[in-house]
Amino acid sequence: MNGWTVAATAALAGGVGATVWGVATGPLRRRVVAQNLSTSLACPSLLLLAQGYDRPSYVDPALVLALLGPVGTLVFARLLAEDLEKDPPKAPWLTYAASGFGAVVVLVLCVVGGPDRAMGKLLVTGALLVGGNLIASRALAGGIAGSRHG
Amino acid sequence: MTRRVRLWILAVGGAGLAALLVAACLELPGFGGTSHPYGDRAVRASLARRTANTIASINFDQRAFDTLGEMSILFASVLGTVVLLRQTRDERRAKPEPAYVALPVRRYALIVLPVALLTGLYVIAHGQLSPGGGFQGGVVAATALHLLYLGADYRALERIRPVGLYEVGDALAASAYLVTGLAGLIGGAAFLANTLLPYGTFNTLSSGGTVPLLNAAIGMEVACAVVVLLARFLDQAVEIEQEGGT
Amino acid sequence: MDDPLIVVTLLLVAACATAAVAVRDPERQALVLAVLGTTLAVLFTVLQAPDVALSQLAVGSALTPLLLLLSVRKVRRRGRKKDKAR
Amino acid sequence: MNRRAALSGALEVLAWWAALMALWLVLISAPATLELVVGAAAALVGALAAGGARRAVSGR
Repeated sequence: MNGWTVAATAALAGGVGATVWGVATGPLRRRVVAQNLSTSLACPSLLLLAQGYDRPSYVDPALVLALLGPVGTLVFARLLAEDLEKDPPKAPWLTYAASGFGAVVVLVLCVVGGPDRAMGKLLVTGALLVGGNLIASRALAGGIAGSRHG
Repeated sequence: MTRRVRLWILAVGGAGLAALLVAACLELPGFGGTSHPYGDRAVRASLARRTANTIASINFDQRAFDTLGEMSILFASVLGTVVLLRQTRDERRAKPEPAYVALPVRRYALIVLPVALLTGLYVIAHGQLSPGGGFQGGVVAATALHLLYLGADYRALERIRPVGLYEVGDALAASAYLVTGLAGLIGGAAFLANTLLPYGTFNTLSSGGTVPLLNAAIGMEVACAVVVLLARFLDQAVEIEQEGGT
Repeated sequence: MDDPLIVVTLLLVAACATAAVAVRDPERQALVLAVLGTTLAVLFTVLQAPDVALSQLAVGSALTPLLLLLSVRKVRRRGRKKDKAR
Repeated sequence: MNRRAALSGALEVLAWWAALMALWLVLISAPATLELVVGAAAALVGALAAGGARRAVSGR
């Protein structure tokens, strides 16, 4: 264990643990938000783990999660649009906090790693993660209005 | 057979399986131990063929025949889906209604689609160098296309997704895998043997002999198969309706 | 097993998998399954298997929910049709 | 009019190709000739998909 893996453990136990609780209980509007937040908390944990194990290639799973996690939330926003319209999810501060956490982790890793090719990859991952999460939460809060046949 | 007898047979079978599993568990080496007889041999074999990612070497070189079986399973299941979810005589196609999608969400979908496609191709191309490979990259690339359904509507997706072409691509990629295997057989060694091509320089795109070729074939097969699979599901969920319902 | 990281991720996976079984509504189950896929990917990374983690992420984060929800939508539409015809 | 549309379409694909090529250069670890060739081909696929997707969404 080093500082990075300790930070990852804390993020997993606190953050992802809370999203597991949030997705397993409560009304639908809470569950979709928890699903979106699970991406924005697990992806920084994967980046911290890559740094902690000192394996640059472990950044690839984080990159794929940053790409496909928000896409998964869009799937729910699109196909559960009718149910979400009746009871739209509203948790902007939670979303901002989780996105801020991701941004901070990416920036810290960039500063530690120094300017090279790996830093570009980290920045791309961070941009995709933060942008994707904000857009996905927008989509959940009425950004997609579904039709029964669409 | 009565219900009681059936339950008894189930109980006996379950108890036997549980006993076997417990017996096997007691003989397992400890969690996180240092002795890895299979791992050590696999790493040695993969380094001898200059494949940086041992998992790719196992999938496409040491156990390439297993991967052929897995590919056939995917191929057969997609074939079964195509047959089962076809449009039957008492069904008709309804025009899908476009959904309202907010502008930022639509822009996000249009920007991320090519980015995800490129990432999928990157994961396929670097399968023998870093984590990833044909299966993972193929799924990412195929998922990327469906951002058009999520960010716009089904009609837009249908415009850039000629399903017939993807069916042909699926079959072509599956046969490319077979042909590479047969080339190994004709080249004097065995089916799917990695002896034909030079092993190249360690940790470059062309290293590993036939590993990158088989990897690319799997990538194309998986991407096309997922597109065809999702096309059948989307057709059923969005377009096809039972005749005379309304 | 003495690594707290492994213990934490194993507990997360166990909790999420139990929830996936306990939740009955298929739409909510798909949500739990998506989170389960993410936790599983973290577990695989912690156990030094990034290839498997990538497979899990590729399949579990978007493809499985899409297939599940499309099937649910088809079944619902048929149900509505039958109700109307009655 | 038709020629102008074709020209703007080609420019769009070219811009996407350049952006995706830059992304590829960020993703890879060591730029070798083969890497660049494969990257150029992959970026072309992505750029064509981007142009096609944009047209499929707007052309209704």
